[in-house]
Amino acid sequence: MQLDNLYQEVILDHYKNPQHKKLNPVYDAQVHHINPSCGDEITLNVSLDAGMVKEVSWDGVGCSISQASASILTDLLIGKSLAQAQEISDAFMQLMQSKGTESGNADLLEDAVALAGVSQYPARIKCALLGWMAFKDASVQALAKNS
Amino acid sequence: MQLDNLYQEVILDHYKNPQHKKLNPVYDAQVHHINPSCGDEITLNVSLDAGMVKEVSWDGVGCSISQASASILTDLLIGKSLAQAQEISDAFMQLMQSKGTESGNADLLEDAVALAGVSQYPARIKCALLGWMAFKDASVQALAKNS
Amino acid sequence: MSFNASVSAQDFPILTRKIRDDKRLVYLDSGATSQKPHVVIDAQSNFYRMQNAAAHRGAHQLAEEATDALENARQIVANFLNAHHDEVVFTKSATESLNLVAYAMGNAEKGNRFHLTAGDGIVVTEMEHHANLIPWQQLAARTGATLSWFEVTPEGRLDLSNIAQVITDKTKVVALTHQSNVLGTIIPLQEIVKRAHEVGAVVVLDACQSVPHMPVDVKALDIDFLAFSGHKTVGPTGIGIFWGRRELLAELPPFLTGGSMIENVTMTGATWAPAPKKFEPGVPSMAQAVGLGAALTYLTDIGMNNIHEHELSLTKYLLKEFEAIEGLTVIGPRDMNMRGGSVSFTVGDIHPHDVGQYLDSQGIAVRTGHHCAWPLARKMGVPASTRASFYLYNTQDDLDALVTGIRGAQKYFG
Amino acid sequence: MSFNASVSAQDFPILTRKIRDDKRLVYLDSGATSQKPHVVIDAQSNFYRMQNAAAHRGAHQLAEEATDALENARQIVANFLNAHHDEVVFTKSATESLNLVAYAMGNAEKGNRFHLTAGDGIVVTEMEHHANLIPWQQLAARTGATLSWFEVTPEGRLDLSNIAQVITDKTKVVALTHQSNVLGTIIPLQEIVKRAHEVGAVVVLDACQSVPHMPVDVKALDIDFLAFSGHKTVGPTGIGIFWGRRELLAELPPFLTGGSMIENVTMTGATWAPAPKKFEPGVPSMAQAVGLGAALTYLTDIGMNNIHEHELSLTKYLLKEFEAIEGLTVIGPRDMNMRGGSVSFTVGDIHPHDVGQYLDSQGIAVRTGHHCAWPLARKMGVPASTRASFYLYNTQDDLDALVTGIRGAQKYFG
Ligand SMILES: Cc1ncc(COP(=O)(O)O)c(C=O)c1O
Ligand SMILES: Cc1ncc(COP(=O)(O)O)c(C=O)c1O
Repeated sequence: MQLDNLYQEVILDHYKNPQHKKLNPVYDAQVHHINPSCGDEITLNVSLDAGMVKEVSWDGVGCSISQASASILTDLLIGKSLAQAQEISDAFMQLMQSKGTESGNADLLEDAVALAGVSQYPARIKCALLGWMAFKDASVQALAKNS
Repeated sequence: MQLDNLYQEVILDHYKNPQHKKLNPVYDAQVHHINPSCGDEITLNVSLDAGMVKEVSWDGVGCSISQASASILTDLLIGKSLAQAQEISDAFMQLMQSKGTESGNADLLEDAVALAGVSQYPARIKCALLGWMAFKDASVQALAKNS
Repeated sequence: MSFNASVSAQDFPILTRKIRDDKRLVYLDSGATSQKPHVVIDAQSNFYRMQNAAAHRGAHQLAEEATDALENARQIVANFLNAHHDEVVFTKSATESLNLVAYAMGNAEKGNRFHLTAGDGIVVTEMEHHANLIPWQQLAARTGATLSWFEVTPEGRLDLSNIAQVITDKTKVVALTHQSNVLGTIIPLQEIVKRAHEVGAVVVLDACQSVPHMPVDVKALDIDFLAFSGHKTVGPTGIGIFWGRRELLAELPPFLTGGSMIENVTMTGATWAPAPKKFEPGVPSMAQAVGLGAALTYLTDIGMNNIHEHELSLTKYLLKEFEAIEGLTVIGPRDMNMRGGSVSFTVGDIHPHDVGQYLDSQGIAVRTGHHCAWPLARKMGVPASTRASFYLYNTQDDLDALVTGIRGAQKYFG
Repeated sequence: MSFNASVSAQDFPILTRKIRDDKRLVYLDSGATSQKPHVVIDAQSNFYRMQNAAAHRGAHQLAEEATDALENARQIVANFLNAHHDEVVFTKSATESLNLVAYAMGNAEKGNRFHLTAGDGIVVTEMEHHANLIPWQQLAARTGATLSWFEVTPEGRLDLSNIAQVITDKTKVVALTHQSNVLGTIIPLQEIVKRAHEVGAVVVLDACQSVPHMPVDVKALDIDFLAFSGHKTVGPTGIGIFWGRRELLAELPPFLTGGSMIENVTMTGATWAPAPKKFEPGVPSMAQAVGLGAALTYLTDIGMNNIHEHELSLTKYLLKEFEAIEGLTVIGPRDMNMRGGSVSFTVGDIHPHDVGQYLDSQGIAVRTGHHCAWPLARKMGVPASTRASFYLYNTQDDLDALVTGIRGAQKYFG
């Protein structure tokens, strides 16, 4: 079934067992993002340490895609340098815009390549990006605060 | 030619020799009407006397239909009682709305039946009515003033 | 009832389409936009092929025919609503119609009955679509008037218990939806109109979800202004209707300004033509008006009562079927009293986006989200829901497909 | 030039129509509205038959396809103007586009660069269509800003001799037409844009009569906002374009409010989505957008340069023929320097309505009156005139018919 391209096993797993989905009360920056077309919301906390992503924690309501994507993000980015995180984010955005023509670099994106199928469902791309946009926003704020 | 239904001989005559087209400086009411779709204008003076239309004079710029119609109006209504003038006006309005299905009561409308063809050209009905609407307006004002 | 939905469905070419893995299209999103019958599509094409010219401009034959086509469409709308010809204004959408009346009131100067100042009141409800909420928020902000609203009960009904406190002597306008696009609730309009008129307020009815689905008679409803969209009425996109009582349209200032809505223009000012022209600047949307005329004629031929009854029977059937689905919660009235053919629901904690996506994979088109009524979604405690909405072309088969689809989604995400 | 107007004319079904006593249709009223080629009519019908659904709403396949169709059309418009995708706003008409920018400026609060107060200046010209005059008069009246204007010379050119006095440090916006719909005059835009930008004013271009007829590149023109209508561009009725520079659209407040133009909504307030959504509340006019996309693609395939040259050569020919008609006076430039294919004229003292009616009896469609530019008509001393306006489907034969028609009118009313 075509639908299985979208809802890969990995995604449903992350959806059912979201990682780091509990706001850490200590953070450098906290952001709240919202998807205006469906009302999905995410709150995301970031802590940096010497150019590294030290912590990402989050909470929110949303569909399986948005929840899984946020969960995968935390696994992927925590412990990476900001430059690496940026590279991964850019690769992920590009994958989402690929309209099903790319399968993603698994070395770089790891579990996030499971979201490749989303790029064939334009209305769902925003769901997959919700956490990533929040991270981008929060890391810029955290950086500004720390400097 | 179909067009001759619109531009009957009588109309072209009145157009070339408009009657009472010179504003009488003495009047009970003066009105200025304008056709917003083409910019045609008419100024029309009315004097009443004991329930009679004593004088109608006018000036203006406009197409053959509007000029002829105003000219015919003066010939028709001067000297009539207000009630008769009302009856004639109503008959004329009805003729204009008839979409070519009526030829008009020649006993009542006299030369104005020549304008019957106008009713087949919806965009021109306003031209034919310009003077008549002005007369209606002016006679109401004159009546109000005199009473 | 002689009406047969499967026969009607054949008038709609899109319904023969296949979706995803060659599934039959089950279109249950008419609350968002309706599909179009051949007669509507052809009426527009024929206008372009044979009559197209700028209506109310030019003295040539095509312009005359275009004018006739436009004004004939206006008469069809007037008849459909039991209104006068000159009370019907063509806009681009219900959204524009509602903005029109709100902005026009904002343009009213002191002495005009629509003039608003600080202390005046504007009343809406918690179940408004954004299109009938934000324009009034903005008007309130511009004029200093106070915005207040009727609340919605947990059952999805308007709470009118405090009607005398909500609609007061200060209230100038009461703007509300006839039927909720989320809950399907039909509101108790009569009581509200009575109270509004008692205090001298005008009633603006957002009839987007009622005019397409039931007979609406503006005289009988005793309302003052009404808005609906062509595209939800088996008509074209890009056209809406604004209706107003003749004597009110005469006093309401214009909104959009430009060509052909004028009486006189100089470099420093302008005066206005009588309604409806006053509200229709520019070359009219003639093809869309003609298409809407064809749409309303099509609906009238079938009979608005037949359509309404058909949708009610579908709704009744679906609500019954839904009772048997574990975890499914209907958002809005569960009984058939004063409700129309729009059923929103949640399925356990499967997110509506996921439900919708699964249904789509089965060829079933529904809408998910807050349905442009976000404050209502929050009030009902469901940030998002799934909505199935019906029209004359839907059949019991479509609903059976929906029920099967929902069960499938439960299995898939279970 | 490879372009052949008689071949193009075959793309337009209406041009095979017969008028009055079985006369060939000679359509010379494209300045009012243009005719539509098969590809445009079919693009719309096919959208309704195959893709119709509410774009940007719903997660089902039809909604995705409708969204693609809409955004693809937006990209075509962007390419046509050399603009960015997110700078293109769909409206219902140029009239709405111009009202949009005027009302939106009126909505700007203190601190916003578009905020206007008493003492600020708005500049227009004496040759504006009512659609680009009255909205600014109204904005001036609402905000206390001062409306001033460039005058028109007896030759029908803008008088820029006092440009430094008309556009001053106080000027916030200069709104003007690219090509006069009456005179055919193309204005010296560069000089005006330069001066406007010097004083920090934005330039709003009414491109209704230029975009359909010549290449228009918003970057090269260095303007800030632009409006045109689909129906004059071989596109559908009911759709217009509002274009604005990205950074200006970001700051410009919204105009119409409602669904899908929001970021967040509560009962008491709302925040806005980024442009272009911010300016497009409600279910979009999808079929019309698709039709406009097909129209601009059609024009691009022929080549806007080819179309422009063709119209210039027709204009040159007609102006020459007109010289030989006694009593005929051209209103506007008689030379080919900076003018387009719209020729207004009077014929002795035969009233334009009568000229137009006679021409109509010969199958020739022209426009008569003040052409929605009443102040200009008064300035030129001709309350009404007759206008012949051309497009890609007009041929020299059409102009010969016009000349013969005018001579016939002279005889008829002589
Ligand atoms: C120069 C100009 N501006 C504005 C308009 C208004 O366009 P529309 O009526 O399509 O809104 C027109 C056409 O009527 C025009 O020629
Ligand atoms: C109740 C209600 N009001 C207003 C609207 C807005 O209609 P449109 O988007 O056609 O302007 C809608 C539909 O989206 C609606 O359902």
